[in-house]
Order: sequence, then C-alpha cells, then structure tokens
Amino acid sequence: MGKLTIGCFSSLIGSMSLDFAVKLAGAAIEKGHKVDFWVSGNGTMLSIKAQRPFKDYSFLEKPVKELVAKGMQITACEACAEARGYHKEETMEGFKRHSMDWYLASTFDADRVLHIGGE
Amino acid sequence: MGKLTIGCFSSLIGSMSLDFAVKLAGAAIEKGHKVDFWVSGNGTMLSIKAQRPFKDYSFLEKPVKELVAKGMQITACEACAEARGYHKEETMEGFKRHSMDWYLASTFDADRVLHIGGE
Amino acid sequence: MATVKLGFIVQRPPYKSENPKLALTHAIASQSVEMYLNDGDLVTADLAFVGDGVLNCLKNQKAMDKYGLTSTESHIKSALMLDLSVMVCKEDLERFGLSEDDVVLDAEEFGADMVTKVVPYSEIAKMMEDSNHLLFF
Amino acid sequence: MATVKLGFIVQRPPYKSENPKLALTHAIASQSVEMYLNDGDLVTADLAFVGDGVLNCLKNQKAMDKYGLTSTESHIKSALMLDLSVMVCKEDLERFGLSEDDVVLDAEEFGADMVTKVVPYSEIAKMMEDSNHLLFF
Amino acid sequence: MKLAVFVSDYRLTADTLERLTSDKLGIIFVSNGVYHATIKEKGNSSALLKKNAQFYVLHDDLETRGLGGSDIAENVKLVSYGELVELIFNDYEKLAWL
Amino acid sequence: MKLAVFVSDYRLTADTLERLTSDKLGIIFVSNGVYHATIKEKGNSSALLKKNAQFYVLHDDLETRGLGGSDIAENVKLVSYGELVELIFNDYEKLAWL
Repeated sequence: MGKLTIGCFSSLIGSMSLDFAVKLAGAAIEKGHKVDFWVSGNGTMLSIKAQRPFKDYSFLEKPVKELVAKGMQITACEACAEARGYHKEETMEGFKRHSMDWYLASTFDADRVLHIGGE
Repeated sequence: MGKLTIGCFSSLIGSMSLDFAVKLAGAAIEKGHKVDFWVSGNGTMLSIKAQRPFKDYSFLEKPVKELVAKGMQITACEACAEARGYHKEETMEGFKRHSMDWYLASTFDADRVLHIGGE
Repeated sequence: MATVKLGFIVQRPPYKSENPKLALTHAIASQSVEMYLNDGDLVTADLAFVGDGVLNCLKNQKAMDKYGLTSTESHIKSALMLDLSVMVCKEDLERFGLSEDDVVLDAEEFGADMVTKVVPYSEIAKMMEDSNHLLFF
Repeated sequence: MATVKLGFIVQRPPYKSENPKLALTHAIASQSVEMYLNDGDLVTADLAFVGDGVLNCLKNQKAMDKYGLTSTESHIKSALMLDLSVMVCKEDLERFGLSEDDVVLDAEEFGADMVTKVVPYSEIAKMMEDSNHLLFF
Repeated sequence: MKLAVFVSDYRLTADTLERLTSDKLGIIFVSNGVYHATIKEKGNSSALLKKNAQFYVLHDDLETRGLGGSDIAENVKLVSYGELVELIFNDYEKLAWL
Repeated sequence: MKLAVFVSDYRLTADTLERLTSDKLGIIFVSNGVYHATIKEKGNSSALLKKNAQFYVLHDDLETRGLGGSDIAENVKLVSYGELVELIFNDYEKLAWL
C-alpha cells in the first residue's frame, strides 16, 4: 500500500476543490493507502470548527473527522490561518497546524503528491 | 454628492479585489460621496476581527475601521459568514450582518452600483 | 413610489465558482427587500445566463446526491417559483449544441407559473439597457 | 540518505491569485524541512516560471508602496538568497516582448550568489522530468 | 515519465497542457474540466481530446453538472473516485492539477 | 446607456465584453487587466484596445506589477483612485466588473 500527499489551496466554499480532495482522500484510505492532507492559503478555511451546515454551502467537517479517525493526518498552514483570523482555539479537533515545511516533509516518503492550487 | 454601493464577493486574501474596493470606497468618501459596502460569499472573510497583520497577506481592518468612522456602512451576508464558521462574536466592530436583501435595498437610492464577483 | 431594476448577468459555469449560485440567491432576495423601503418602492431582479453561464441551466444536476449540495438547477427553480424573470441566451445554447430540451424550463412540480425564456442575445442586451444597475457574476 | 526533488511550476500571473506567492513561500520552506527528516535526508525545490507566470518576475514591483503587501519580486529575491534554483521561460518572455533586462535577475543587494536563469522551455521540461513530484501553481 | 494531468477548468489550462510532454500521458477531467469530455462548441469536440493521451472523466463531477456517461466522447473513459485512486497509484508516477 | 466596464483579468473577459454594446463605453483596466494596456503578445497589442471605447488604466495597479506610465498604449489614459471616482460619477451611469 502507498502514501498519497494531497495539498489543497482553494477555499472551502466556492471551487469545490476541497470537496474533491476530501472524497479522493476517502477513496484512497478505503483502499488501504495512507493519506497526508495539507491546506494552505484560503484552504485553511477547512480547519475552522463550528461551521454551520447549510445545504447551499460545502460542509466537510463530518467527512474530515471520519478520515482523521481512520488515520489521515491533516494539517493547516499556521501563518495562512492566523492572517485570516483563524486562531488555534477555533481549530477543528484532529487538525494540526504547522509551518509550510510540514507539507514538503510529507512528500519525502510519499508515493504520489497531488497539489491542488487555489483560486 | 452621490451614493456608491459596492458589493464584493472575493476572498480577503488572494485576488486583491477587496484591497481595490476598500481603496475605491476611501477615494469616494474623500470626495464627499456616501458609500455602502456589502460583502458576501468568501468576501465575508473581511468581517472577522483579530486577524494577524503580516506583510505577506492583505490586511484591511485598519482602513475599514477608518472608513466606518467616516460614515461608511459595511455589512456582511449573515448566512455566508455562518456557513464559513464566522460567528457574530468574531465580527469586527462597526461591521453589520444582514441577509442578502440589505444589498438589494441599498441599491434603491444608489447613484452607482459596482458589483465585484468572487473567484 | 419608484421601482429600481437590477440586471443580474451570469457568465460563469456552475460549481467551480460560487458566483452563479450567489447570483440566484441574491436575485431571490429581491422578494424581501420591501422591509427596508417605503411603501410602494421596489427593487426588482432580472436574471440572464450568457456565455459559459448557460451551462448552469442544464437539467438533472445531481449535486445533492454526489456532494450534498443544493444544485444550481434547484436555485433556478426557486427563482421561477418566486416569479423572477429568467432568460437564457439562445445563441450560446446553440454554440454548445444544446437545445431547449436540455435546460430547466419550469418548476411546475412546485406550482410555479413562471418559465425560463430562451431568448436571442439582443433581448438580454435590451434588459441590460432597461436596468438601472448591472451585476455580472 | 536520500533526496526528494520537487518541481514548482508557476503558470499564473501575480496578485490576482495567491498561487505565485504561495509557490515561493512553500519552495522556500524546503530550507527548514530537515527537522522532520532523518540525518542526510533532503527535500529540494526547483522553481520555474512559465506562460503568464513569467509576469511574476518583472522588476520594480511596488506592491508594498501601493497596497502594503510584500511584492512577488521580494519573494523571488528571498528564494535566490536561500540558494533556490529559479528558472524563467525564455520563449514566454519573448512572446510578451520582454527581455532579461525586465526581470529580477539577482538579489545582490542582499548578498545572494544565486541568479535567476532565463532558459528555453526544454530546460524546464527537463527539470520536470528529473523531479520526483510536480506542483503547479 | 508517466504523468497524469487533472484538468479542472474548461477555459484556462490549454497553454500549459499543450507543452507538457510525457512518455505516458493521462488526462483526467474533473470539476469544470468535464465539459471537455462532453461539449461540442460550434460542432467541434475539445481540442484537448486530440492529444496523444489516455482520457478519463470523473463520473460524479459529470452527474453533478447534469451530464452523464452517454454524453461523453468515445475516447474518454468514465471513472469513479475508487478507480481514480487505482489510476494514481498503478498507472502514473507524477500528478499535475491544472 | 453609458457603461464603464472594469476589466480585472488578462485572459477571461473577452467573450462577455465583445458583445456589450453601449452608446458610450469606457474600459477601465484594473488588477491583472492592466496587462491589456501594456503587453504586446507576439508583437500585437491586446485586441480589446481596438474596441470603440475610452480606455483607462489604474496607475497603482500598474506600478504594483512593475509597470509604469511609459509602458502603456497611447490610447489608454492613466488614472488614480480619485480620478476613477470622478469617472464613475460624472462620465458613466452603469458599471460592470468582469
């Protein structure tokens, strides 16, 4: 089994790139692969807890928590989050915060890297 | 003197559309015009207080507060903000939250409307 | 007593951008605008889909099944239920090889009388001319 | 002891999107990656600007004066100071009527030895071939 | 190299994609890239479909947009998220998202 | 009508803009739209500059990108934010941001 590192820089709501990335991560874990997930830029919006679920807006807290429970590591860029006013105490449980080197380090033993840019 | 209603749907950080819109609002107020400012979609990121200022990221809390002190009305779409986890208690002072009809109502007596879409 | 007319023009395809959905939800909000205005005053919203924006109007969108998200199709039906004028550019549909059969034309199942109008671009240009303000999405 | 090579390819122009800046800041982070790795293991980042992305490399960007924002130019200089390899596609510069004189070539004022290399696309293609993973911005 | 390119947009990727070379090239249409697999503008299929590559389209993203398997060009293969994972690990070595 | 169009991107607006008609048309280049005022691709100025319109470019957005007044095409007028406000209220009635 392999390791997939996904980086996604798009907003939680808008492009649906994070919806794609979370579904892909789920499918990879389902098949026994290891997944590291990095969000940076506007993608750090994914890390905020207590988002209100509305059917009109992407809402990924539930699948993210399920994947973390299955072993997915997920980390947000700390500076990108702070600059947007997303502080540590508002971060979803299981979501780590590190500087950008975490993402690069994750690629070291990754078999595949899928980097999804932002808007 | 006239009234300009600006709507902006772009993220605080990324496209620099909000940087543009805030500067334009400032220039209009400088010339004695009235400005209403609406943010919706990812633009609601502008309304969060306690963003950390870094030189690498757009940071508009200071100019927005100055313009509010000069009479600018600024309002965020409540549902768009809640869906992103931006709650009332995290909203910058002077920033109102309403539903989308506020924006449309503001156009009623506006001389000019500049609608800036999102990403 | 006055009416201000807004023209909403949707030029982007759905889902990759939040713009088309926000165009529809904001246009629909014209229905509750009176609470801010004096009696008899109104703000109306006309919607037009042009260019790649006509792809928003395809039938049978499965966004809810696949991603748990309200489809753009549902939002168009809501607009029709609330008696908004919805236009789709005929030339752009034809450019994509699409016909009236491919697009959301009514919301009969919800009792809406209003239907989507497939019109030549010239009619959309006239709507823009008649509007007090334009909003491009 | 192993080295993993990442190829960062920037294809978007600056400012309208955060991608070019994030490409630079993430590539620069390769300098501190060892704390996560075993002794002798490395992750390196090579940067290439192609297509509209070459517009990131123009000199005399005034983003700080005008908008209080670090310019993409400054980020490129930081990358050079940290000895990253920075390539700019020659054909794309020529397509825009730009020459080596128009682009950020060094960060001498900060004591950087590294310089921007204006190279034919084939050399960027080779970098992509030699990289273990690709990241498009 | 063996490169799989994710095309996520209908308008913006041609320039970069045109010049990408690879011993084995896969083009995977996702998000608004799926229109490349279905839409004929002025009667012509997308120019991308003429590249020397294997083509795939994500079924969920087609259906989200009101399109289906019967709408796609014949040289494009429908894939699920699970099949995408197989492609990524078994058929290609490097990935690019445009 | 008197319409001022803000062009904020270098690639994405041609389709919509081409068909906009107006008795008086102003095209204001802002954000990455400023490249239309300066860049000659393969020796050719932007096709937008051939439209029957008045052209303006926001000075701050030019300078942000390392470009200046001496780089712009001769039928384009440099404007500041203050001048933009004058244009909006005095010269045009409707605004469009593309």
